[in-house]
Order: sequence, then structure tokens, then C-alpha cells
Amino acid sequence: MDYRRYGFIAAIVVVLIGIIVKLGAAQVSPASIVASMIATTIAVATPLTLGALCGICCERAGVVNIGIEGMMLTAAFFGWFGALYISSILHVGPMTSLLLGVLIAIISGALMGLLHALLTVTFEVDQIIAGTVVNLLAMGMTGFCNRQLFFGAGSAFGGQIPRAPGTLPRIHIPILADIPFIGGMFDQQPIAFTALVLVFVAHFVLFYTQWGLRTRAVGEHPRAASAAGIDVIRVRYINIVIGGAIAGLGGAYFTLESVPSFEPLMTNGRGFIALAAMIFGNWKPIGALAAALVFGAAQAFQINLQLFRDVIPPKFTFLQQSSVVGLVPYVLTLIILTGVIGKTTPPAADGVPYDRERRS
Amino acid sequence: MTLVLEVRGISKKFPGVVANDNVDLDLQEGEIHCLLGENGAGKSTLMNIIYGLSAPDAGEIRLRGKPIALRSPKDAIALGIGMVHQHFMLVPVFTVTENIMLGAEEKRGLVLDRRKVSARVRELSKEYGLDVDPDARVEDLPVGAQQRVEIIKALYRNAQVLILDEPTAVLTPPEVDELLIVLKGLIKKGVSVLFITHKLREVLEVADRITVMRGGRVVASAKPEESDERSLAALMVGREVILQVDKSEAAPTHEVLEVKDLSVGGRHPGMDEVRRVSFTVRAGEILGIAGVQGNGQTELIEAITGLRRPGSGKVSLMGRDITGVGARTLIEHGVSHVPEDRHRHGLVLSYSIADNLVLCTYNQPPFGTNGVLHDGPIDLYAQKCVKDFDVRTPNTQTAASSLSGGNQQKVIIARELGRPVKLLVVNQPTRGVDVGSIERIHRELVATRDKGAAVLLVSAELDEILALSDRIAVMYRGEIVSIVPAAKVTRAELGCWMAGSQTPTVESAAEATA
Amino acid sequence: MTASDSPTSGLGEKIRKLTAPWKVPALAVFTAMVVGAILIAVAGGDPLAAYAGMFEGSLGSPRAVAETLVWSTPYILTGLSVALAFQGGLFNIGAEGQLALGAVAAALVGYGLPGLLGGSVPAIVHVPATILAGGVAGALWAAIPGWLKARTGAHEVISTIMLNYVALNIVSFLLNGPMKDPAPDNVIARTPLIAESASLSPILSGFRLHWGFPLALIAAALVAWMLKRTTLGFEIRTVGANPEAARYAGMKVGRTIVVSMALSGTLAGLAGAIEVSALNHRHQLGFSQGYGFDAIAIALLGKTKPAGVVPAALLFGMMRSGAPRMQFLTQIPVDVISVIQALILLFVAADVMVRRLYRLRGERERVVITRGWGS
Amino acid sequence: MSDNRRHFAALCLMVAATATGACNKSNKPDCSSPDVFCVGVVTDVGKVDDKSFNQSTWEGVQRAKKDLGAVTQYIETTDPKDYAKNIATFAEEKYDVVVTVGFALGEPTRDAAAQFPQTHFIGVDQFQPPGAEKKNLAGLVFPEDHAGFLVGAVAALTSKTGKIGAVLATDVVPPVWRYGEGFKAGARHVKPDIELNVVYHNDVGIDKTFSDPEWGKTTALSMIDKGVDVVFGGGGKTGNGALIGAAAKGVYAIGVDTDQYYTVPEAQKFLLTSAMKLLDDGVFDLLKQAKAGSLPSGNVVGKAGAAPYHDLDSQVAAPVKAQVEELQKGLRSGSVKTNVAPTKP
Repeated sequence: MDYRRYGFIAAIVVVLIGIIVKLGAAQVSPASIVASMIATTIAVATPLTLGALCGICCERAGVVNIGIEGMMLTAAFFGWFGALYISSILHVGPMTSLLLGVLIAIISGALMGLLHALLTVTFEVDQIIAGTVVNLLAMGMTGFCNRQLFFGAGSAFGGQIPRAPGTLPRIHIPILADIPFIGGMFDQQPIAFTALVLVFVAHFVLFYTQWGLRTRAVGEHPRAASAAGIDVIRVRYINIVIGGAIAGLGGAYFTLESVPSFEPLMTNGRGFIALAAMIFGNWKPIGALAAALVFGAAQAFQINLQLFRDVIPPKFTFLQQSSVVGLVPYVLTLIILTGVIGKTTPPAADGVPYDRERRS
Repeated sequence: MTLVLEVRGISKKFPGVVANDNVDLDLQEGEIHCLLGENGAGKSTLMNIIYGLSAPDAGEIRLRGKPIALRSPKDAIALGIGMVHQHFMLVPVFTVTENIMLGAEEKRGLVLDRRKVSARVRELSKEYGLDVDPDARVEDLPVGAQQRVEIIKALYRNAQVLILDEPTAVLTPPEVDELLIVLKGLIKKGVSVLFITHKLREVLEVADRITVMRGGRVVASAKPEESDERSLAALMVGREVILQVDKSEAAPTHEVLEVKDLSVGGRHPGMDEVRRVSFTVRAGEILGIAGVQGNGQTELIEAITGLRRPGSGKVSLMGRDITGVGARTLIEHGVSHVPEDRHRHGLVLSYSIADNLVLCTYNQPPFGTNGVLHDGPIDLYAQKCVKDFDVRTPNTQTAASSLSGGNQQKVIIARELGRPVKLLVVNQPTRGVDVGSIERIHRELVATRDKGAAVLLVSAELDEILALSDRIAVMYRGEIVSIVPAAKVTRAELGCWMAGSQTPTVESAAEATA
Repeated sequence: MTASDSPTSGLGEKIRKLTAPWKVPALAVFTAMVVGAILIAVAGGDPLAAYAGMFEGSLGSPRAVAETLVWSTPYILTGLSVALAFQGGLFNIGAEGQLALGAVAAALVGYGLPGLLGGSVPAIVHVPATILAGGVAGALWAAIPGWLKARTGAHEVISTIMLNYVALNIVSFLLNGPMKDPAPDNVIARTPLIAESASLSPILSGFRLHWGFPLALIAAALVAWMLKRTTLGFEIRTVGANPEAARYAGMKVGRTIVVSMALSGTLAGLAGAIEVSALNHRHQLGFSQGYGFDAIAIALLGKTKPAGVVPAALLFGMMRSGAPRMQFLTQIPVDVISVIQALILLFVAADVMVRRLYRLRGERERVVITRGWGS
Repeated sequence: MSDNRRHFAALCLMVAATATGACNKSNKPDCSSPDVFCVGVVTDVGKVDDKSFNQSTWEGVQRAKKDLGAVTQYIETTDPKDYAKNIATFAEEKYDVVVTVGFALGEPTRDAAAQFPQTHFIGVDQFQPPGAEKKNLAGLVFPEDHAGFLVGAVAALTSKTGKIGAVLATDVVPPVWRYGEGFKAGARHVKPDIELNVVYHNDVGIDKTFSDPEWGKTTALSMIDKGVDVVFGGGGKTGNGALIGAAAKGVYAIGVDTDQYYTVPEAQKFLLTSAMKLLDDGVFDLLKQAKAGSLPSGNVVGKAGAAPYHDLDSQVAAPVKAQVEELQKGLRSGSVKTNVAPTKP
């Protein structure tokens, strides 16, 4: 059943890249267009993949998480702040600062995960509301802290704009990275690589290990899991916290890998696109990666359309508006939800608070 | 014989209910100990405590003389206690092997060793005569097989004490017999069994000892050889029970409901839940549909009451074709329906009694005119219903959730009988209802019949079917295998038909009415 | 504080009964303010001065009060929108998108209708047409997730989130393209000004407070009446409380879901339309953003009841409208308001925390609207 | 029960304290006094720490605090409907000068100038259309097209591939649009056959347009893949992202607004120059005049130009430098025209 979906996804990506190759053929060689689009696609897909993995961790354990956006934003800020502080106040080398920044981002994401777990598992708050709390709190807190820690004489840096330690370096895998067309896949930054690796790790853990079996049992039928001696509360807590940590890594992408700066609200709704990628991928890590790549390809498509605007037939110039192509992830997800392209099956107990003592 | 399990002074309160009050119970090695009680007597709560699913407020559990503290089922499993729940604790999308290994996984390195577990499952299934396919997905298995998975799951964990909570409710009589044989085999191998049920017949057949619970307390202990159904029922209910319903000979007149060649689709395409069913119900009679749960009764009823679109066939009401007509229209044409699951389908628990009483008629005068509700008439009507049907409640604005099961059911019956009824469809009207309310509900059904309505009764309780019906139809695997006048049939014959084990003697409707 | 352990005095009893359900929301607001105060203090500010500034900025003068009510108007309507959906068992996260489309539709009718009819339109026709256009747009947009849920089971949370972004992209497209203000000196993504005849006037000259505020209050009363006193409201609440029982009772569940969503969307659309007709007189990118999530907090703080939504919206309006003055007096970043609002939502949703903190007795109330994704 | 009472008492106390706090205004400066020079800043929905025009304005105002002894305060707007209210807050407190930042505040500022004739206003980046000038309002505008023109020329002259690009936040905000148009004009002026790639990020919500560095970077990278070897990044953080992208790929980057050699250190090694406008100087100068009681009205044109080449000084050929200097002189004298309108037609 998944093959139909993956086929659909592959078709979209190929068509999008194909259109650009055709458009740009007169100016640039196909190999460099494909390579460039693949690079853009992977860069855009990295935070989406990590966000979707966060969603999968939580939802496979039966907890809906619409707070991915907030988790990523929080991590983006604190990872950034941490790296800056360590490099400019503690005078640690840039590479070490960046890595410590990533660690701080992961921890702050995990802490937001802990908040979500506390609300949903312990207090049995409606999971959508809990996610909304996470998002709103993240937006307010990062805005507030950004101001207090960076601006004005009383800030952590005494009013100076500290010099950023840069971004995580590109890793060029020899030989593989030099393959024409697809070499770009092997010339990425560390978080992008990690995201790819994590997808397969998550797939393995979820479907081939004890922890995965238990997690899925908790997400499908928590009472059955409990009757089999599994501590539902513990499994949910750990999964949500791990999910938060993964979202934290996704947050680190924004400020430590992509660009060395933090902006209020800089995640710009990508947490919600990640949610869409998770659903589109049918709650499976590999599916989520595929979906994230589609959304990345759509954005690469739009950027390239703008670059080749002079050769676009006038009828299609509207496509270069980001608001038109920006619709792609959302519309695709809505189509998926209607069940036209294969059935989407969330974990059965997703979103249902678990009450240990409920009678019968 | 040695004592395996001792339960001493267990108490457990839920908001508003004392589920267990100072309960004592013990289990000896290699015996089948039956725990008997009505719904709500506190049996399941006690079992959940023994299995570590909930914590007692007071009391102590001892295993082989040593006090044990159970924080979760994990502890119970580690101590050799296994449980087969009334609602199976199986993950539907997992395979049998995965379900069995869950929580007691075998690993090779980091990876789950499915092959090793499925080999062990095959062994166990051979050893105890429990036939299952380890690689099948649980959601594709029939209930009987799912139960076998549950038992293997406990055995896989080396359970020495096996608790079975109402295991027979979902089984056909032959499956019940099979289960009882398996249990007898188990005790020979040293397993001790706690068997929970409210079915007297099984108790007498299988138990070594019997403990009766009522209202959260242990009220009696008995030995099967010294007991009979009547005495056990009295212990269970707390007074003499009239097993017979007072009713006169039926005087059926015209045909009200005619079902012809009706088929209803189900979860799996190509596998109809109801298959080419035909029967009629006349004014002034009760047609009882007997059968083990899950043989298509619910789907049949939903198709008749407009809740489910039939695949093929025809349903007529008073000669008018009503196939595929919606529930609202049927309600307006005099069809009343008391659904099987009163919490999910029958009531809005957060609503007041008054609102629940007008759930079907809120849009009709005098309750609602031109889209506006009128509280005055609604409340007057509610007070009348509460009085007429003896609903025990402080007032009509009380939330339905705070009523007892019996009173909730009376609210539904009051609602469904409170408007002119031509056809009354009732599904499991007395499940989980106290004996007092059962008697009351039975009287209402007979009275409805006597007022000239046609009554279609579905029940998994053979006693209820026998006590109320004028004619009895038996459903098995979506088909009606037999329709007979109630007076001409024995319990044993019905049991056989329900199991599909005897050549059905289908009489045509005309024959039965003759 | 239960009735049984205090001497019964008629009036006191009555007051206690009336106030009891609002104790948790009130304490949630209080606790959030205290945590906010701690945050301000840690950041080196003076919490008392900050709150004083907020108080002064929102209620300190007739103009401040008027501005607070201006802020509260869209809050009341979007809060009602979310609350109404909650009553119908639906979680409408899409108020943001419905509001934006409502605003665009209102602007379109507001500036376009005279040209279409070839001349000026009397205000008595034009104003209602403008506002209704917003309501209709919101209704249609919200009906989509309702229809998807009724038809395919697609969960409204995810479809409204997706439709939010679709709506915002559509609005962006329209304001940058077909509906862009053609004035020669305009470069901003905004619509032309609406006609004078489409503008809802201020209540008092010199103040921005407009007739949209009383309209919002009327809407609240209507929603309350509709839910409590009409058969439609009965259907919506029944489907919300137990859709299966509603189906068994012969109600058309799918239709009711679509109607609930459409009504919810109408309210959000009206919020957008009133902002256009009464306040901004056009729609522009960046106008009226962020109401969707605030509305969820307001609806929950108001216990999903219209009578609760109005005071909750007023409170949120006070905070937003008082924030600039707070910043003016203390230079504390306005983000602190967002933090406090998030904390209010936190404490209202996790009422157990509040109950434990203040040792309140009584059954916890569960706010569980969404059970499962489904699709 | 008593517990509850105590909490209730605490709540009452808190409310009372807040209420009394509200009446306690003694610590506020007396702006109505002629001896106290008060300056208030109202930002657009961006913040005063946006490292862009809001922040530059605030820095100019801070200089007035230091050098002129001014009392300074800011209010950040969170919703466009508060523009007028936030301006009025300062005016009603008798602030001497209210500085409003950003094109979008143009109309509210003009309205406020009419409503509060005693208060002086400075509208940063607000072009005063002829005929609509107010006596007490100075619109501080910059010839961004000149700056863009110069860096465009630099870009075209240093490009080896003949392809240059601009990653701009938006074409709907006039200053950014003028930079972009100036850039194109300058490039074409020196090399008519240059290939120009100009991309705008008009995304949902005007606030995000300026704060999406990731988009800026990704777009710059795509351009570079296409062969572009000089990237002009303009418009807040979005532009900064483009600079970082260019630096990461080792191609020349050109900054905007301030000398971004100092604000984007990551791009220093490849930062060719920046199209600057001296916003803080402009604001400070106007404040100085305001204090002296001689705030001009109408449009005040601030200074704009190209920043030094810094690290790359040796890489830029002497003839290029000379030609750019010529152009600068020509722009000043009027002999060279950018032909860029004040706003997008």
C-alpha cells in the first residue's frame, strides 16, 4: 500500500525537477540544475524531516503533538544563544561552541517535550491544547529572551552584538559527492546527514526492536500494553522527550547549520509542515522523509522558477509567486487526508489520554 | 492442597461507589475457583487488583504465603499471575507472535527474535490444544481464536495463576465446552484458575469451589455438588429470583415488520455480516433473536432502524418499503429502538435526564416548535416519565451519568416507549442491569406487546429470550438458521442452533405463524 | 469551599454557587500573572509598574477603555467561533484563516460593490453586505473541514491547520495580485480603501470604538441563545457530547458537523469583516494576525460558553491594548504578554495544577475535546 | 477552607497593589517642561533589536540621549491597528519629538502630525508626497537607488561569469525596491549585457519577509549554482541569509543598509561592499535640529552610498574603483541618473 504513495511522491519530485531542467536547459546544464535542486531540496527537507520524526515518536506512542513548531523554535533560540555565549563570553573555539550549541538545542527541545509529556500524560490535558500551549509559550519565551539576552546594556553581551561562531561545516564525502547529478546528496552539513541517518534509525527502532514494539503497542492499545506489563506512562514520557530532542536538533538546523542568527518566529510554520509530512508519510519515518523531500522539492521548484522567470510561458508566471507554490504541502496533505491516495492510518490510541484506573 | 493465592481484606473505592469492601478470597493449587456475581458486584475490580492494574485502598494479597505488593501488571506477571480479560488486551494490528511476546520480548542482539517466539507459540499451542497461527494478524482472527491467543500469552509467561474474566460471554456453546476442556487440562499441569462469570450453568459444570460476590462483598462460598442454579441465583441477587415472566398468550394481528432477503455488508468487503435474512414480526407479538454475540444481530438491527444501509434485500414497515430510509423518518413513523450499548449509543451521559428523554423528539411539539426549544413542556414530560417508569433520581435535571445502570436503561425505555410505538426494537435490554430493573424492563416489554406493538428482541441471554419471546429466531454467522414458536423449543435445541452444529430446521414465516 | 461545610446563608450561597465554576479560570489568570511578574522581575523589570502600566493603558482613561473594547471585538468573535465549535465537539484551529478570508471578502464587497452596481450604494445596504460577505466567506471556508470530516473522517484539527496556511497563501496572492490597491503610489500588498458607505461608523466621534463591539456582544447573546434554546443548538451540543447517540436518536450527524463548522467560521469571518469595515477600512497583509491561537485560549478560559468568552476576550483585549503603555512606562518587551497568555491557557487546561496549588476541592473538569486523530 | 480564604486575601492584595501602582506616576519624566527634551520611537511590527532600520533608528536616538541629554523611550507595535494609538501615547505625554519607523507608518504619522501640532515628528523611510507635507513633520528618506546603483556597478564590474544576482526581501517596501532597482540600473549602466537575477521573498505576512534568513540563503545558493558570482542581499535577515550563503560558496557578497562588514561577520571574507544609508546619522541630525527648534519639514534626504571594500580592497582592480568613484560624483552632481522613481510604479 505504501508503494503507491511513494510512487506518487517520486513522480512529483521527478516532474518538478524535470520542468526546471527543461526551462533552464538553454542557460545551464541539466547536471548542475539537478544537483542544485537536490541540494535545495535536502536543505529544506532537513528540519521538516526532523520535525516529522518528532511527531512520529510522540504519535506512535499515542500522543498527538502539534507543538513541534514550538519545540523547534525554542531549540533554535537556546542553541543559538548557548553557542554565542560559549564562544564569546567563555572564549571557547567556534567548532566546540557550535557542537555545544547543538547539544543545548537538543536539551531545550527535550525540555519542551517534557512539558508536553507532563501536560498530556500526567495531567491528561487535551493533547491539541497542550500542543498549543507549547507553541504559544515558545513564541512568547523566545521573543522575550531574545530581547532580554541580546538587546540593551543589561543583556548577556552588554549591548554588543557578539560575533557568531559561524555555522556547522559542510561535510564532503569523497567520491560519492563527485557523482554528477546526485553528488549533492553527499555534500551536506552534519545535521542534514544526521536527519537522514535518524530516519533509518527510527525505522529500525520502531519496527525491529523491543522498544519499538512497546511504543507501538502503547500507541495502538495502551491498556493491552499495560496488561502485558509495560509501563505506559514511562514509554510515553520517554518517547515524547526523545521526540522533543529530535525537534531540538531540527531547531538547531535553523540557527547553527543554516544561518548563524536567530529571528523571532524564524521557524515560520515549518513545524506544521513537518506535521503534514508525518501524516503524508503515514506515521512512518521513511514515508515522512519522502514527504519532506516533496515539500523541499516544491520550494526548490519555486525558487528556480524565479531564477528562470524570463523563459517561463506568461501563462505560468503566477507559479513563481511563493504564495502559489507555498500551497503545495498543505493541499497535498488535505488530499491525502481524504484517502484518495491510499489510506492513512494513525495509531489507534493517538490523542486519547491514558487513564490507568479507568474502570472497564 | 496448598494455598497459592490469598486475598485478605481488599477494599477499593471509586468516586461514588465502593467496588470492593473488605474482600477475602483464596485459591488452591490446581483448582478452578469460580467467582460468581452480577454485573457491578465488584468481580472485575478485584481481578484488576490481583493483576496489578489498579491499587487497592486497603488489604493484602499473599502468594504462596508471602505478601506481595503489585504496582503494575509487570509485577503480577513476574510472580506468575496471568489474566485473560473480558475485553481482550490484544493489539489488533500486531501479529499473534508480536502480541504474545509484547512485554516479554526475545531478542537477538538489538533485534526482536520473532522466529524463536513463534516456535514457542507453536509448541504451547500443541501442548495445550490451543489452535492458533502465530503469524496471523490479530484483527483478522475470530474471537474464539483471540481468546486462545490470550491464554497462550499467559502460558508463555509461565503463569501459575490464571485469571479468566467472563471468558464465555463471546463464545458459542461448543466453544465454551472446548474452553472448559482446556481449563481442565491446565489444572492437571498445576495451573490454578480463577474463573469469573455470572453464568450459573458453567459454574456448576467446571468449578471446584465457588465464591459469590454481591455489592462489592463476598456473600457466600459454595461447593458445586451442593448447589443448584436456583440457590446460586438467590445468593447472587440477594433474594429469590422469579425466573419466569408473567405474560399471557400472544394475540398477534397484522404484519408490522417484514424483512426480506436482507444482506448487510461489514468490515471486510465481500463478507456480509448479515446474509439473506427474512422474517416478519406482527403486531402483538415478541420475536426473540437468539445467538451468540457478534453473529450479525447488531448489524441486522441497525439496518432495520435506519442506521446502516443494507447491501441488498428489502425492509417494509406496515407494508411500506423503508429500505435505506433514515433513522429520523423511521422514528417519526413509530419505530423505537433501545440500543445495545447504552453509554455509547443510548444516552448522552453529560445531559440531564430531561434532555435525554427528548433526544428523539426535541424537534416536535410541544418540545420544539419552529426550531425553538420549550423547557416547560420538556420538564413536565420528564417528570411524568420519571414517575411512570420509576426512575430513581433526585430530579429531572440530574445528569444521566450519575444514575445506576438500571435507571439509565429505564430512561431509555421511557424515551422509546413514550411516543406511539408500532415497532419496538430492543437489543440486550438488560445487560449490566440489576435484577429489580430487569423485572421492570421485562414487564414493560410485555406490556408494549399487549398494547399492540410488534417487538423485536435481541439478546445473548438465552433465559431472557425464552422468558419473553413468542417466537424465537436463531442467528448464526449472519444467517437466521431457525424460526420457531417459543413454546415448541427447548434450551438444548436453541444451544445447538446457536452453535450452527445441527442441520437448521428453517420454517417459513408462514409455517411459524400457522 | 463546598456547600456542605459552610453555614448556609441564602445570598452567600447563591453567590458562591454562581462564582464556583469561575474559580479555576480566575486563579489560572492570577497564577499566570504571578509567574509573569516573576519573569519580569528576573529580567530586571518592576512587575508592579508593568502591571500598573498595563492597567492604565487599558482602563486608565476613556480612550484607553475604548481602545480595549476595539481590541476585544475580534477576540470576542473568534473566541465565540472556537467555543461554538468546541460545543459541537470540534476543534477549530482554523479561525485564523477564516478571519483572513472574511476580511478579504468584506474588503472586496466594501470597495467593489459600488462599481459592480454602477454607482454608490446606500450605507444601509452596503454595510450589512460587507459584513455579511465576511461571515459567508468564513462559513464556506470552515465548512470545508466540516465536510471533510463528515464525508471522509479527516480530522478537523489537521485539516483546519492545513487550510489556515492555504487561506493565508490565497490572501497573500490576492493582495499582491488581483485585489491589490491600484493607487499609483501604493506598493503595499493591500486592498483599496472600502467605500465610505461600507464603513461601520464609530459610536462616539473622536474614539475608534465602533458599532462592531455591540455587534459582537449581540453575536455572543445569539450564540448563547442558539445553543441553549434552539433545536439546532440541541443538535450541535448532542453531536458534540456523543455523536453516536445523536445518530441513534435520528440526528443527521454529518450535516450537524458541517453546520457547526460553518457557524464557527461565520463568527471568525465576521471578526475579519468588522476589522475591515469598522477599523482598518481595507485589508492588508499583516493585519489581524495571531487571533486564531489566542481564540483557543479565550474559548477555554471562558469554559467554551458565550457568557464566559466575553469576559475572557475583554481580559485579553485589556492585555493587548494595555501592552504599549506598559512598554512605554517600563520598556519591558511586549512578548511578556504572549507569555502570560500562554500561561493562562496552560493553567486553564491543566486545571489540576491550579487545584493543587490552591488546594481547591471538587471534581477536576476534563477538557478533552479531541479524542484521536482518525482520518 | 481557611486556606482558600488566605489565597483569596492574597488575590485581593495583589489587585489592590496593582491599582495603587496605577496611580503612582511620580517616576515619570516631565516632558511638558521645556528643559526636558523627550524623544519617543514607535517601531513597525519589527522590533527595536531587528538589526535593521528599527534598530538603526533607535541607535540614532540613543546617541541623542548621550549627546543631547534626551529622554528616550520606545513602543513596539504588535498590530498595525495600534500605529495611531502608539504615536498618540507619546504625543499625549508631551514628548517633544516622536520618531516613527518604516514606510507603513507614513499615513498614521501624517495624521498624528495634524492632530498634535505642538509635537514634532520624524518619519523614517517615509516619503512625503508633494502637497501632503506637514509643518511639524520631517520625512527622512534616503536615495537608496544611488547606493544600489553604485554597488550594482561594482558587482557588474567584478563579476567574471557575467551573471550577478540580488536576493531581496520584498518589492513592496519602497526603500528595498529602490535598492533593487538601483542595483539593476547601476549594473546595466556599466555593462549593458550583464545577466541579472533578482528574486523577492513576498511571503505570507510582511513581517516574515524580512526575517527568513534560511530562505535568503537557499535562494542565494540556487543562484550561485546557476553561475552567479556576486550576490546582493537586501532586506533585514533575509538579505543577511543571502550574504551567508554567498560566503559559504565562496562568491562575493554585497550587503545593505549598514556596512555589513560589522553586522554579518561570517561573510567578512567575501563581503565586497554594502549599499549603505546612514540612518542613525540622519536621525541624530534631525533630532539635533529639533532640539534647536529648527526641525525642517517635508522630505529630508539622508546620505547613502557604498561602503569600503575592507578585506577585499586589494582584489578590486584600480580601474573599477576609479569608475565607481566617477559614478558617485556623477550621482551627486546629477550628471548620472538612476531613473528610479521614489516608489514602485
